[in-house]
Amino acid sequence: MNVLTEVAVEKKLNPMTKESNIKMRGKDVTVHYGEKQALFAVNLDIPERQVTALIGPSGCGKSTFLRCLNRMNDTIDSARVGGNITLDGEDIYDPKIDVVELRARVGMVFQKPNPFPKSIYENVAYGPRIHGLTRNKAELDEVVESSLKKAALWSEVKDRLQESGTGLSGGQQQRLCIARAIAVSPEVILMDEPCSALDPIATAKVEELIDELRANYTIIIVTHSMQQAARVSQRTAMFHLGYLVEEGATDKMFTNPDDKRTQDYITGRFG
Amino acid sequence: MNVLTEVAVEKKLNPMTKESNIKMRGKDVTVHYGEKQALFAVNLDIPERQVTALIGPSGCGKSTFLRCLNRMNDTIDSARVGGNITLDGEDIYDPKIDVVELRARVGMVFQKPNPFPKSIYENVAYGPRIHGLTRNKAELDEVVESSLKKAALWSEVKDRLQESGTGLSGGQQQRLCIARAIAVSPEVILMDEPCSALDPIATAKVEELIDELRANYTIIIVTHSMQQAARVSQRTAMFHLGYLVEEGATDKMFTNPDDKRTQDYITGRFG
Amino acid sequence: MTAVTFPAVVINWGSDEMAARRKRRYAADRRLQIYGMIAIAFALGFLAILIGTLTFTGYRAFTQSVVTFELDLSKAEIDRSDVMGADWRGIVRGALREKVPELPRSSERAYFAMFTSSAQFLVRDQVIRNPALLDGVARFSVPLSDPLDQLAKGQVDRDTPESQRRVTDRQIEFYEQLSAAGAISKPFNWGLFFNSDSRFPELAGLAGAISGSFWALLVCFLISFPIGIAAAIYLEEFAPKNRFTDLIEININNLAAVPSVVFGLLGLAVFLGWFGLPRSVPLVGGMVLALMTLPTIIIVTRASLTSVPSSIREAALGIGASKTEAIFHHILPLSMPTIMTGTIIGLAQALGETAPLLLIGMNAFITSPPAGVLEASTALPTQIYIWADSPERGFVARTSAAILVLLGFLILMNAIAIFLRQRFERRW
Amino acid sequence: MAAYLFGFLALAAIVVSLLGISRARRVRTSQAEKVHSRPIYHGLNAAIWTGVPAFVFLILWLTGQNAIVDMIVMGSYPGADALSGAQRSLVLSEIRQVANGNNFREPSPQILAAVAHLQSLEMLARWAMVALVAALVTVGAFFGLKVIESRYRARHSVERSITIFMLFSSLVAILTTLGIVGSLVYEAAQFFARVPLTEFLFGLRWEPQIALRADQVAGQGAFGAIPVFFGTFVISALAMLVAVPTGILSAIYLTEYSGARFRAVVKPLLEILAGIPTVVYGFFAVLTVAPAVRSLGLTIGVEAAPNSALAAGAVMGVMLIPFISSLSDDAFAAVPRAMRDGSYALGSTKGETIRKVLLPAALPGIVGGVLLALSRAIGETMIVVMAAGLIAKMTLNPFDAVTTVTVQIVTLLIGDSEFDNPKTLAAFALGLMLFIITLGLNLIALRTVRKYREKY
Amino acid sequence: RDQIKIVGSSTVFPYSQAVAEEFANKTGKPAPVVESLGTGGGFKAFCGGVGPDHADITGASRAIKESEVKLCADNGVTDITEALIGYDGLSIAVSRANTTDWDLTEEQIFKALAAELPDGKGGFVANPNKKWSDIDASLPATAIVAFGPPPTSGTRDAFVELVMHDGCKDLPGMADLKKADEDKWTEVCSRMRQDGPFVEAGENDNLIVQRLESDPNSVGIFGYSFLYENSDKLKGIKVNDVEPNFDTIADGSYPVARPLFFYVKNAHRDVIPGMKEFLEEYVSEAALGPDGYLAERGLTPLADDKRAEVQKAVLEGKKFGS
Ligand SMILES: Nc1ncnc2c1ncn2[C@@H]1O[C@H](COP(=O)(O)OP(=O)(O)OP(=O)(O)O)[C@@H](O)[C@H]1O
Ligand SMILES: Nc1ncnc2c1ncn2[C@@H]1O[C@H](COP(=O)(O)OP(=O)(O)OP(=O)(O)O)[C@@H](O)[C@H]1O
Ligand SMILES: [Mg+2]
Ligand SMILES: [Mg+2]
Ligand SMILES: O=P([O-])([O-])[O-]
Repeated sequence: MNVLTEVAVEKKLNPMTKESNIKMRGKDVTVHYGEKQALFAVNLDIPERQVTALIGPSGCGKSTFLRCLNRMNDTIDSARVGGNITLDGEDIYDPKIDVVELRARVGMVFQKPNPFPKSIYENVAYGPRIHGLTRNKAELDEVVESSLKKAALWSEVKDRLQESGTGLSGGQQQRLCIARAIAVSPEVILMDEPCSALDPIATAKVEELIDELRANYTIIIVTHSMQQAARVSQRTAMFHLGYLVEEGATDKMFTNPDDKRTQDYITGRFG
Repeated sequence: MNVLTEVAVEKKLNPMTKESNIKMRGKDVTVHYGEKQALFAVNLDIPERQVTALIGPSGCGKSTFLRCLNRMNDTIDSARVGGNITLDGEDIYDPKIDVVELRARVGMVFQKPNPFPKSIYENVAYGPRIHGLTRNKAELDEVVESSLKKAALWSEVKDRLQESGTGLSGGQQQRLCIARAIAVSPEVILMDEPCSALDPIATAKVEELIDELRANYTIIIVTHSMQQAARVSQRTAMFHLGYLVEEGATDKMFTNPDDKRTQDYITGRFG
Repeated sequence: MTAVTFPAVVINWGSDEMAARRKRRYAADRRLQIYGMIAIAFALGFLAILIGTLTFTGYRAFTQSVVTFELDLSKAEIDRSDVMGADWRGIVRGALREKVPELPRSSERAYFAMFTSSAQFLVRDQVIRNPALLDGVARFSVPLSDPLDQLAKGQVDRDTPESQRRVTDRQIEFYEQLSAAGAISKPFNWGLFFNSDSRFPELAGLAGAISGSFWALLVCFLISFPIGIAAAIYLEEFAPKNRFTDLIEININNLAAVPSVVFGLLGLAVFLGWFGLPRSVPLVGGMVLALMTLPTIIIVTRASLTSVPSSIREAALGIGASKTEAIFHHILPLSMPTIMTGTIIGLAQALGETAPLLLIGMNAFITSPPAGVLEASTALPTQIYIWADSPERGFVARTSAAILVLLGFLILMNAIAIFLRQRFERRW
Repeated sequence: MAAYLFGFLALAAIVVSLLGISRARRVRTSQAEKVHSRPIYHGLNAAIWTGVPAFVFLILWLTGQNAIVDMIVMGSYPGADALSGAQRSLVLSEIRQVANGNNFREPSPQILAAVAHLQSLEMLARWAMVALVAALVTVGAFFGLKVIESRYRARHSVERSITIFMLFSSLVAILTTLGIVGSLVYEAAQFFARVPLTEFLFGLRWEPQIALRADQVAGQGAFGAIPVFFGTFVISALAMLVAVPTGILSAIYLTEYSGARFRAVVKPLLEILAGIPTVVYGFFAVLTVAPAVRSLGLTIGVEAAPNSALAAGAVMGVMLIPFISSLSDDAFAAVPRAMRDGSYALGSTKGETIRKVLLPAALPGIVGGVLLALSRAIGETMIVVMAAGLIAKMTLNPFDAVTTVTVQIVTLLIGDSEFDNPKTLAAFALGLMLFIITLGLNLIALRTVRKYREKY
Repeated sequence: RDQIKIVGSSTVFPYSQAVAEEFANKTGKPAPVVESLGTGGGFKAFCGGVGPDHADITGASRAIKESEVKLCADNGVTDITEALIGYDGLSIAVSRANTTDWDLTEEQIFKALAAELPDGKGGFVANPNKKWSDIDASLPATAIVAFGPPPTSGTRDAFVELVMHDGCKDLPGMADLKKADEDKWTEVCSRMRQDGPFVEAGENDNLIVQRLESDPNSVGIFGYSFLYENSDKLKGIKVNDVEPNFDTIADGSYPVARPLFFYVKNAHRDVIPGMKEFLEEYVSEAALGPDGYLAERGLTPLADDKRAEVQKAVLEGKKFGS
């Protein structure tokens, strides 16, 4: 974070964060959907316990990249992923890897809030339950409570834990999904435009949460809003038409970007 | 809130444009969806042959207001509209008003492109045909051609008019919908986030088109992008939580807004 | 592009011409609406006529005329160790004879023919069930025989010549006598539900057919429901999408169009021929019906699985659920309402299906309800088929009544499913 | 006995799964290392090992036991070799009856000996069965419990079992088809050995009044299938003529015009039409509709046959209404709201929107429903058996009587039949043809639906 | 198997049903399972072999044929007993709403329903008669509509043999044809017309009854018991001046009557519980007698001496053919 002056290419070769601090690393990541190539040789390091923002115009491959990181692309028949992605130095596309375990370690909050049509409690308890993280009901209650608290939702729902998760407002649903994701204590949290459905107040709350979570988790967030990226992230990566255009410390990206496209995008010349 | 109402009232008394130039006028427009109130006493004048941009955070009621202007809210069972909206001084919610005629005069382009699953030609010809605007095939051909030309799509599709409209790319579909709307020669065109699905190049084309259409049509555009509002509109109205916060000349709104919330929203403090 | 100038086209929307045009368009709109109403009225009207006709012919079968008499069995010298072997015919006839004092010998035959020929067995069985009756005077009711039942229900025109009706003038006299004495009543015909089939309309009931249908449908459900769902899940979620799965899809759709009688042939060849299962049993009937029902359930289940938003699947997978867990914890419960609708339609068809059951012998005459899936029995539709082909007049009304009972069975089944479906239904 | 064993299996599986769960729990608490699967999976896995092999074994044993016991009993029955098959089965039957305590006459000493043999064998078999099942359960339970340790992937194992079950289930549908095609082809081949394929495919006369038995009196028999398929076509066409417009118009009214409450009531009512037994429709067609058609014919001056195609077709059409209305309803509902909005925003009326936008957009779904209904019409049996004629006639006059493939199949198969007679075999040939034709229809249906699906 | 299994003719079916029920009621034993497969189908099942998988008794609306005896013998069913239980009239009936006093000769029936009629010149023409009056001016001028049994039923066989052949043989030239070309004779005399007036109405006789009611000008062909039950709505058509009723059928003066039988597989008598009692019940006076319950259901009973003979044969298990 201290040395911000080096050029982007160099940065990739000599990441300014220490090797030990790299949580995930994508090397020459390519993605094809059938014939169509959606990502072109993306190289990106995700530093531990920091917030990395992915920005770029619609359709540039941000979500695609995010979904590579916990192999959610496996669920799309036409998607083929190339290159190499590691989590703590381990190749996550290794056939020997247990996807279920991977996804437990790399949690995801989706672009659209998607709570299960079950009670609020069950929504949060589901993850700990299938992973057997708790021994008894009391422990489970505790996990649910603390997750909801972290997601800044506890005060609003503590009296209605048995009501359906789908009956919450959009912003509450979004935070419920966040609570659900952190209940499994993942090491990395992927958030795809977590505020797209949110009003200003809820947005502020989520941003506050991200800021807090950063102390314990590695966070990657996709956002369409430059303002948001500027507010919450330490590092920013700019995508365009499937290419990683530029990445670096957020301060620098927003004040003095190297790439003309980044400059144009941030100042609203397109997008 | 008091201050806000005063400002709004004042503005209505001293409209920036001359009275004769007001094409549509909303007075105390309220909308309820079932129990939930989505718009609160909105007063807004739409000047003729200008582009008016509606901005504001997600869920603030922009689309709702837009749909009031050609009574598309009639198609939503739970929606109830209050207040008074006039087109050329005539109340469009008057029971005597012919909705079919109204919608022919006030065209709409939707947030998501929605071409009919018919040929490109049929998509554009549909409106003129049902309204009996042309006498024969030759005239119809002419209307289709000129509409596609106006929508800057002619050159791309002139050789494939019989192909399905749904086979076009997203940006082309959006322009096809614009062509379809202007083929009926409406007096007002409502555009709901016409560029949300578009890549930068397509966005640029649509913005250029809006600029040209302004010569003959009154245009109202909803957008999430401040940059876009700044680029294409002459007047801007800012919505928040169902209230019209502020409206005025775009230059002024983006440089020197009266309302704190507008200021915050434009500079990315929230949203 | 900027070179193109757009001349403003002005259209006078308010002109008379335009207004007239709009009027025509609105008229066309109204016409379409009216056609729709006519179509629905036609379909519902047909349903109403159908049920109306059935009720009109069938309601009579829901009552049964009976004669009630008193019998002092303590006087009858019955050997209590052999109640079965007592002279029940004599005992019952004696009691009936008392109803008409001075019954001439020449009219005895006509007189006793007025009551169901199984009267003595009915009384006997009642006593065997309740030996306390042996100790004193008790009242017994036995049905009138079919022609007299018709008479009691006003179905016999007394003005027709005696030779053209099944009741003689003498019997009418006796009937009037009995009825004046208050010995004849028309209570609700519980026998329709609790008796099994009989050659005699006044005794024939649906207990065998109802339990046969119940067992067959149970077997059908137990086979087709899990297998149908499992097959659908496999095809939709696990099988690779290729030509071969396309073929399976077409094939399953095609199975839905195979005439039901062909399924009967298959059952005849495979279940009876190869496996050597017995004829006429609900197990085989259920298995044949299951083969028919499977395609419906598979098709509907696949459709409902695809309609669960992928966001739910992603949510589960994103937390680290395995594919199987995601399906069984989330997707399947959500598709359950639709699956149940499909199951209902499939079972409704199975319930009303006749042709395949004819081939495997479920149209036999069986006078006791089956105690399980391996005992010979009929089913409701085949019972209807048999009754409809019986000469006795009483069976005409009973056939319609049986159809109404079947429809009741159907509606009950639907109601249960709709209830369960509502419990499964979740607001999004 | 068997029922107890099945009960025992279920019980054993439950007990073992509980044991497995607690064992897995202990493993989890005693080891620091992360456990792969939750205890419930270890339990389920142990239960599968315990129950499934024994279950399959028990089923096989029960199907085979009697045949084997009989064989052994007869093997030691004096003079059994000299007996014909019929006598053998008679003797066996007597032995079994006596063994069950049903004596009709004084049994011969041989029989009594055989009865004793049978009873001892059955006792033996029973104990052998119990012992083997118990052994299988024990081994399975032992194995299932033994594999429990922290890294054992019990979840994978359970999921594999489930997948195998699902694979087996989808095979059932395929086996059904194979069974149908197999039996049809086998019998149809015999038919074509007697009647030339060309006559069947192109012949214009269908008169299967051929003598069933050598000494029965009847006509010559002609097996040209065209009139029969023609009749099927006529009746199906009439049915579709009733069902398609009624179904689609009802769907239009329900989705676009009616209120939600009306729809909630009427839709299930319409669906009852699909659940009414077809026998009932058959009666209705014969007793109510056919006479009405005759008098209708009289008033318009047309001579109507008592078995008019119109009566059968119209009633069948009513039965098919819900197929088309429900599926069209779904198809209309599936047209994105954006299509409607797009049309209304251009100033079109409801009717125009329905006819010009919704109908084309929903066409794939509607076509799918219509084709399903058509398949049903072609395959429907009971209505036509009761209401359509038996005489094959090439006519397009709806007031005339025609026959259909299914009527012929049922008539030829039910009633007096002999399975090596062309008359009976003809039923299989007709069935096969019908199968091929509906397969073709479904192929077209799938293609059509694929072609238009997801185009908007 | 602990209950008796009976298959066979649909005509004998109701009588077997009645006996089965009475038997079960009287003895408290499980009621026999009775299945209606048609006469031929019944013999096929019956002759399939011995043992619990095969039927014990089959009903027949005609005597067993040579071919069927052979089939039985081939499958080891060599010892069977035949029992003639009575007669069944095949009635031709119309609705009572029809005012004509119908009296047809067999020849008229043949002319109305045959596919081809001799043209008088040694050849044959397709049946040209559309109205009854086309056949004989004294008959009503209404269209010929006859509902009858399908070719797969024994009733149809009986009708063809008893009415059509009789009506056919006296037509000009037919006697010669029979000598010259028996096959051709059989074909001409057996084929029912296919052009509409004769309607093959399926196996369901009640359906025919109800159709006659709704269409008073049509005639129907079905078992006498249906006419008997519906005598208030239908009237029998006289054939050769004889009206169908129990007396005319029993004494043979009504020409369209046929004997009804059942056949017992004697090998099963000692194997299937209740066989003996069941057979006793079937041939008892209470069942078969003139006032028996089978007569009540429409069976035309046998003469007394004949009946005694049958009772003896059945109870003793008299072997068929010996
Ligand atoms: N399932 C899919 N099949 C085919 N193409 C896809 C699929 N998902 C995404 N794409 C394509 O891949 C490209 C990248 O998509 P992606 O969803 O990653 O964009 P994004 O950057 O997340 O955009 P947005 O900001 O709109 O969410 C786009 O062109 C998109 O059309
Ligand atoms: N059909 C509906 N039924 C109920 N509530 C609705 C409906 N449509 C919109 N709303 C609610 O009305 C409010 C205004 O919605 P509207 O669609 O006008 O927002 P918007 O300003 O267009 O937002 P966006 O920028 O996300 O399109 C929101 O709170 C929304 O939840
Ligand atoms: Mg995205
Ligand atoms: Mg909107
Ligand atoms: O059943 P049948 O008597 O007609 O053979």
